Amino acid sequence: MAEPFLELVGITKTFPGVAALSDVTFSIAPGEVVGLVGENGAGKSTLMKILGGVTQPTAGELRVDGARRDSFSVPDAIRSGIAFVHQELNLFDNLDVAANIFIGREPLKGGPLRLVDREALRAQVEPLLARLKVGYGARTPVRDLSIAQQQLLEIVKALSLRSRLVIMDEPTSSLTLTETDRLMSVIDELRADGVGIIFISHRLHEVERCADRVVVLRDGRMVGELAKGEITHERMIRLMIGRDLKSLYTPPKAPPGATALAIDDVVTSTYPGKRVSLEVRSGEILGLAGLVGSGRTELANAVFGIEPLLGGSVSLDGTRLRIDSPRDAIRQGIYLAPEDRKSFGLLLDFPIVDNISLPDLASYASASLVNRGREIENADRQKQRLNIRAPNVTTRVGTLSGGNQQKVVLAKWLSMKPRVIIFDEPTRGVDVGAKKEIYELLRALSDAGVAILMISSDMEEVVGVSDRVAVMHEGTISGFLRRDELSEHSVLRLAVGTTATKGTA
Amino acid sequence: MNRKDLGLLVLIVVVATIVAIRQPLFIAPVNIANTANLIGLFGLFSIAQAFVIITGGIELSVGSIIALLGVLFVDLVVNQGMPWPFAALLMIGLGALMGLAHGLLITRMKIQPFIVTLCGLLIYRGVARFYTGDGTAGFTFGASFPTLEWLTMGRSWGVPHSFIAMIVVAAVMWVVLHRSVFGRHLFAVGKNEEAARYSGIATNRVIIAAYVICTVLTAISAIFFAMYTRSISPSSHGNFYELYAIAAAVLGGCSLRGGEGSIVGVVLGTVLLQVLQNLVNLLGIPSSLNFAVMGSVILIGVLADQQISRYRLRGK
Amino acid sequence: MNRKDLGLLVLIVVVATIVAIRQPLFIAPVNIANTANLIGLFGLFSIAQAFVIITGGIELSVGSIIALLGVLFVDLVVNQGMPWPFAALLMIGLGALMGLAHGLLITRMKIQPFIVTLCGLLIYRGVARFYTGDGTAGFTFGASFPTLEWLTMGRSWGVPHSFIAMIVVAAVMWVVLHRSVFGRHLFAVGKNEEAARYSGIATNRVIIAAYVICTVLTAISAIFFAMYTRSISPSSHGNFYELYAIAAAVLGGCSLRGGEGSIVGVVLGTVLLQVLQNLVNLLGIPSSLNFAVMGSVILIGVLADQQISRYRLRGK
Amino acid sequence: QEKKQLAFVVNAASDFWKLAEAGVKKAQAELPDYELQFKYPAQGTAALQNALMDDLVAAGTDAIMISSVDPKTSIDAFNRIAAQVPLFTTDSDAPDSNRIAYLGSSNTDAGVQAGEIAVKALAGGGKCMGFVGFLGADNAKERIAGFRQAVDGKGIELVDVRGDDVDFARARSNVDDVLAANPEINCMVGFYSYNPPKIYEALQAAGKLGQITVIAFDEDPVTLGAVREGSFAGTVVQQPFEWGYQGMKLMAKYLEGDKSSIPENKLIIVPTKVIDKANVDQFEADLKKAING
Ligand SMILES: Nc1ncnc2c1ncn2[C@@H]1O[C@H](COP(=O)(O)OP(=O)(O)OP(=O)(O)O)[C@@H](O)[C@H]1O
Ligand SMILES: Nc1ncnc2c1ncn2[C@@H]1O[C@H](COP(=O)(O)OP(=O)(O)OP(=O)(O)O)[C@@H](O)[C@H]1O
Ligand SMILES: [Mg+2]
Ligand SMILES: [Mg+2]
Repeated sequence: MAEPFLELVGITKTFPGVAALSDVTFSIAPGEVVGLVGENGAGKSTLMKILGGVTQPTAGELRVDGARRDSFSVPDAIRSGIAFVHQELNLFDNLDVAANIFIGREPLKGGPLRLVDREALRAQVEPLLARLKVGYGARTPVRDLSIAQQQLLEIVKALSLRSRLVIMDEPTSSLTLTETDRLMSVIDELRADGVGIIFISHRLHEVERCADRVVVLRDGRMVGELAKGEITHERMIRLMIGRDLKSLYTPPKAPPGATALAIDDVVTSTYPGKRVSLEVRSGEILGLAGLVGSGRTELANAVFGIEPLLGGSVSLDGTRLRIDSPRDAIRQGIYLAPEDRKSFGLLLDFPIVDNISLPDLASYASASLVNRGREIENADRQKQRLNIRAPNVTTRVGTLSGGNQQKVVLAKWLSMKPRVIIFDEPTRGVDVGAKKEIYELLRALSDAGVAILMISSDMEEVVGVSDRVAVMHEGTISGFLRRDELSEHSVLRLAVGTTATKGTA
Repeated sequence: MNRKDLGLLVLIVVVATIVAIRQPLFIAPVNIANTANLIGLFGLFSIAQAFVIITGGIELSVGSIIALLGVLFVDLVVNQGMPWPFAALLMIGLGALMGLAHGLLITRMKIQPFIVTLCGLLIYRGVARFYTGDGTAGFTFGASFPTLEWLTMGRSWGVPHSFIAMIVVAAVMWVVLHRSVFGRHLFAVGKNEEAARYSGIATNRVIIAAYVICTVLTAISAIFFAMYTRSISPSSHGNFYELYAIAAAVLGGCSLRGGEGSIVGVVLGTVLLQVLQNLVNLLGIPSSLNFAVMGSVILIGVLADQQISRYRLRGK
Repeated sequence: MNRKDLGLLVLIVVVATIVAIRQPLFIAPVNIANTANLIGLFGLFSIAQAFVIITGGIELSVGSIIALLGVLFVDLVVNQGMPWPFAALLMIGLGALMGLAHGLLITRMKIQPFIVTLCGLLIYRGVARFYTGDGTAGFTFGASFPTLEWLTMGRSWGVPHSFIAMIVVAAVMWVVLHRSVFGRHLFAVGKNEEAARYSGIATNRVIIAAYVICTVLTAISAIFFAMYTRSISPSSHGNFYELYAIAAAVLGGCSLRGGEGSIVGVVLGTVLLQVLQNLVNLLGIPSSLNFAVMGSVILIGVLADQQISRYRLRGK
Repeated sequence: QEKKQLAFVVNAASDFWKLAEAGVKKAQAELPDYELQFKYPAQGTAALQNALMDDLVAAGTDAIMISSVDPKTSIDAFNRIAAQVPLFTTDSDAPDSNRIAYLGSSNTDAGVQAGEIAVKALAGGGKCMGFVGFLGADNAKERIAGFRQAVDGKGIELVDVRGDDVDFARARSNVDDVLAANPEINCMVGFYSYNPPKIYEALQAAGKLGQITVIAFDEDPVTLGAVREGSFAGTVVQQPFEWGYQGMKLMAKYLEGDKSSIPENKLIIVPTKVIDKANVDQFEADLKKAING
């Protein structure tokens, strides 16, 4: 293997109250794909941000091509050939695709006028888009893209840099199988071209597939390294959480009950010509799978009252509901844990306790004045029950790791009386340990009689957790699968539009 | 009282001490009472503004509402002979309607608050000027409404009633903002409207309520102002008061991005601005420099606050 | 020209047609030239404002800068006998310094733009008033600067030079905003400053540049205004022009949240506001209603725009 | 044949001009062949006034009478207008422009008259504080100068004049602040029409009515009431009603070709009057008659 061109030695990073990284040493060579895994909050993103020049380490040394660099800013990183796909989306939705890809390094014309060479820009962008088969053009406004499409765009952006190192911080968290496959082949091409890649993912089979070497972080320390031949699911998990994990699926305690949520011929605005019907029974986890943009999020939003129903009806326990706003849905006991946690699920600047009590604040109040003590008491209880890792319940949610943030979203609904909970990508950006805990919670909820609709693009999750699966394709249900019919293959066939026999309804 | 409020208090005390040393009359009871009266008048609508700013909005029509409702109130009471309690209730009702209109335009029609209330600023002042035919509305000589005058401009134990009214309103609004369910929802909506909606908060209703509270308090302050000036020239009455209110709110720790603010802070912000006005007159500074002094102190105050919080952050 | 600009153009044409039918003198060359002159004067600083608004900021000191630089310019040229080209360059330099100061306070000191420029509004006007001792600065009778006058207030082929200047500035700024790298970075910074920084854009420099552009253009417009009014009473000169500029920019499609805006839109916004002022005078509407008419048309325009885009969205 | 249009443009919206408007109304009744307009600018700035005049000329107005915000420096604008239609000035003159004539009072004379009231009322000398809207405006400067000229050497001093930008709330708090901070002041002068009422209210609130000598300008009802009551030493009034009435008649005559009423010096001075306790009732009765008549 070639000489490492980028080295981090003894890196320590502390935030007020947290040591995100302590004494981490890490290096990467050209043409090497390094998988970086670890639980939520292990410090993966922080380490990468130091590499990308976004944050500066508290202590430690950074070397590029053997030369020590005392300060390392974003432009320094770009100049050194480091491209970064951030965990959070960093796109400008007021600009088009091409402008986003080349932002900060536009091709110029007009000499000192520094005008953007729009022709050259488009000429450079089109092949990149074609390479990943993203399905949109250079001039598409970014505001028209779905989250998954935006994530693909972030990847395109990093590829466009022709860099020596591409950092991918959870690039696949909202991608489905097909896009992920495409990404894998792109990674292979890059490796062949001698580009180094750092690949962070909580979907361990992806790491298994592409990594030449795996580095594991726990609590801000490097706890192990696996060479190509040693990379297996089990070993990674053992290093990450220090113990083994059993299989994902826990069967329900009792057979599912009567139909709780029924969606009949619902029409949404993106697919005005298509109708969706499905039923979720109480005590059942119904997985809802599909490709990017198949309309699952929109269906969930329509049921929850975010978007108008353009047709059809929603009923709960056989009673037809009128839902004009999330408020109406919540009153009926229908809750949604949204796909975009940070924008819609949480108030990042608020403490944990305020987030938990928000939907149901009136019940902590007498004469409309809030009883802070009762609020905190409940939040503490939920923190214990869900094992939310935070110093205390007055910690700002924005400082928590992804998995813990998702648990706060759950805590919010569990403090109330759920009848139906819709989870839209419940474990996006959540580590295996926390994932397992969340799956156990889902099962506990369903055993308590709650009907659960779980939208997921993570095939392992769909197959591993659901009691039954519905698959969407272009705005309509292309089929249902019983537990015994479930396999990645059968789900994928339906997702790409091959119709199948209807599963048990 | 949070750290920001405390910083502001310190600034006020420092400024006041310096002024009092240079001009001892600054702390003479009569001057304090005069200043308290103005703090009461301006505090009422600055508190009002804070509610809207916390939702992430802005209310630019404050000055125009004060002009329009003031003109109407004086005209109804003096010329139309309407009993003043009715007139006052009518003004408050009108104020509520304006807030409702603003809130509806902002939430249902999805027009930016800046635009809606800028139009309000223009329209209300235009209507006020048209109503008086560009003249003034005022109490004629000797016209006397003893109860009304005592209630608005009188003093009890030497404390101007406008100041007492402001303190009462501030206390009530403190509970509403910092202790009630509505207040929490207000902050949530201001921080992230979408997330608040996903949590089942009737965000539109919360926003509309904020505008109604704002204009109702402004209507009350309009009545106080009308009684204070006793005659109203609608082309200039209340000009720039919106900037004044926003300055007080922001000095007091409200963020124009929404989701932040405290009643104590806003009251202290008003106090600071009034003390500044007062010191210009008392120290014999040319009144042309009035604005310049106010601007400089706000800037210095905010800068100091900024530096101190940086320092603290680093100290940790 | 995007859809929003087109909608605005339609609104202008509709208003103008109605006025022209009711009062044919509206389209008489002399009236058009008068209006064009005012469009030129107000357009200059409205374009300036757009740059700042696109970064997600705001520049409230426009009116005060116009007053202060106007006073200085007139005084230097008339009383101090400075050659006017020097004086003009000096004003532009001063304008640039103000923008630099605002930009530095906003980016380095992290003070909200609203606060920084509100302080600017207060301080600059205070200084202007102090400078003249609250008097007026003006050209005395017979004082004659033929070249300067011809350049600023003259006409070529019947077109006022102020209008030509505005068109030239608009064209240059169109290229800067919509075609240059800087313009693109401006939009990026306005939409998401963090992400822009991650993309290696020197966000602070971009923001500072926007404020400098804004105040430099405002300085140019201050010179034009000084030559137009020929006398400047610093207590009222340019009052409320900041609201005016913001209204024009917002009417023209700028979002106060940043990241949106177009030069064509801003120019059209200015045209609409000036046509409204003009029609009030021409149609014999009581001038007290001037503001009310302006407010109502802005509101109706924005509402119509809103409804149309909704309708379109549903049509999809 | 369209009616000829005459316009009266004032400097700012205020009650003072209501009297001139009444005069214009009276003239309208006597001038059926004319259409008389009374125009307030949106704000009291020279720029808006000049734009307003441009628009009026564009809309076909035949003659304009203007009370300029800043006459000294609006001369070019005046000449531009005067080249198109006959232009008259009122309230404050621009003698160097091509205006046809000035009709109004002399602010300096009015200031002198106010000074004379002070001299009469303050036999033992005094320290006066002035209050005004715009310190920089010509009419304010002339009145202040006239006042100073009249009290010069009489043991009376005008210590300072406080401006309020026509913000009534500030006009009031300016008086309050003087009462609090300047105990040596025993005389106050309200230079703009709304200043004396604010002085009255502030004194009333402080219980100092009658202890401080007040000299007023103009005929605000409160001012007249205070004069009658004896709380004010006196007020100097102009006759805006006459400006409106005579001004319109003058312009109509001029348009008909009769230039005889334009004197050699082009100044038609409507004298200012001193109103004190002795003649206040008579004055108020006349005023009522003029407005309702
Ligand atoms: N700006 C910040 N301020 C304070 N604490 C922070 C900040 N950024 C990260 N942290 C903390 O640093 C630790 C490491 O976070 P980091 O984002 O690197 O984790 P991660 O491994 O990327 O987790 P995830 O898998 O959830 O993305 C966490 O405890 C986090 O709460
Ligand atoms: N805000 C939006 N504006 C425009 N189009 C959108 C928006 N959100 C989603 N869409 C489009 O609507 C369609 C359905 O998207 P939806 O998000 O419901 O799909 P999904 O199955 O949940 O997929 P994803 O994995 O992207 O969440 C897609 O074609 C998407 O591009
Ligand atoms: Mg991370
Ligand atoms: Mg989705």
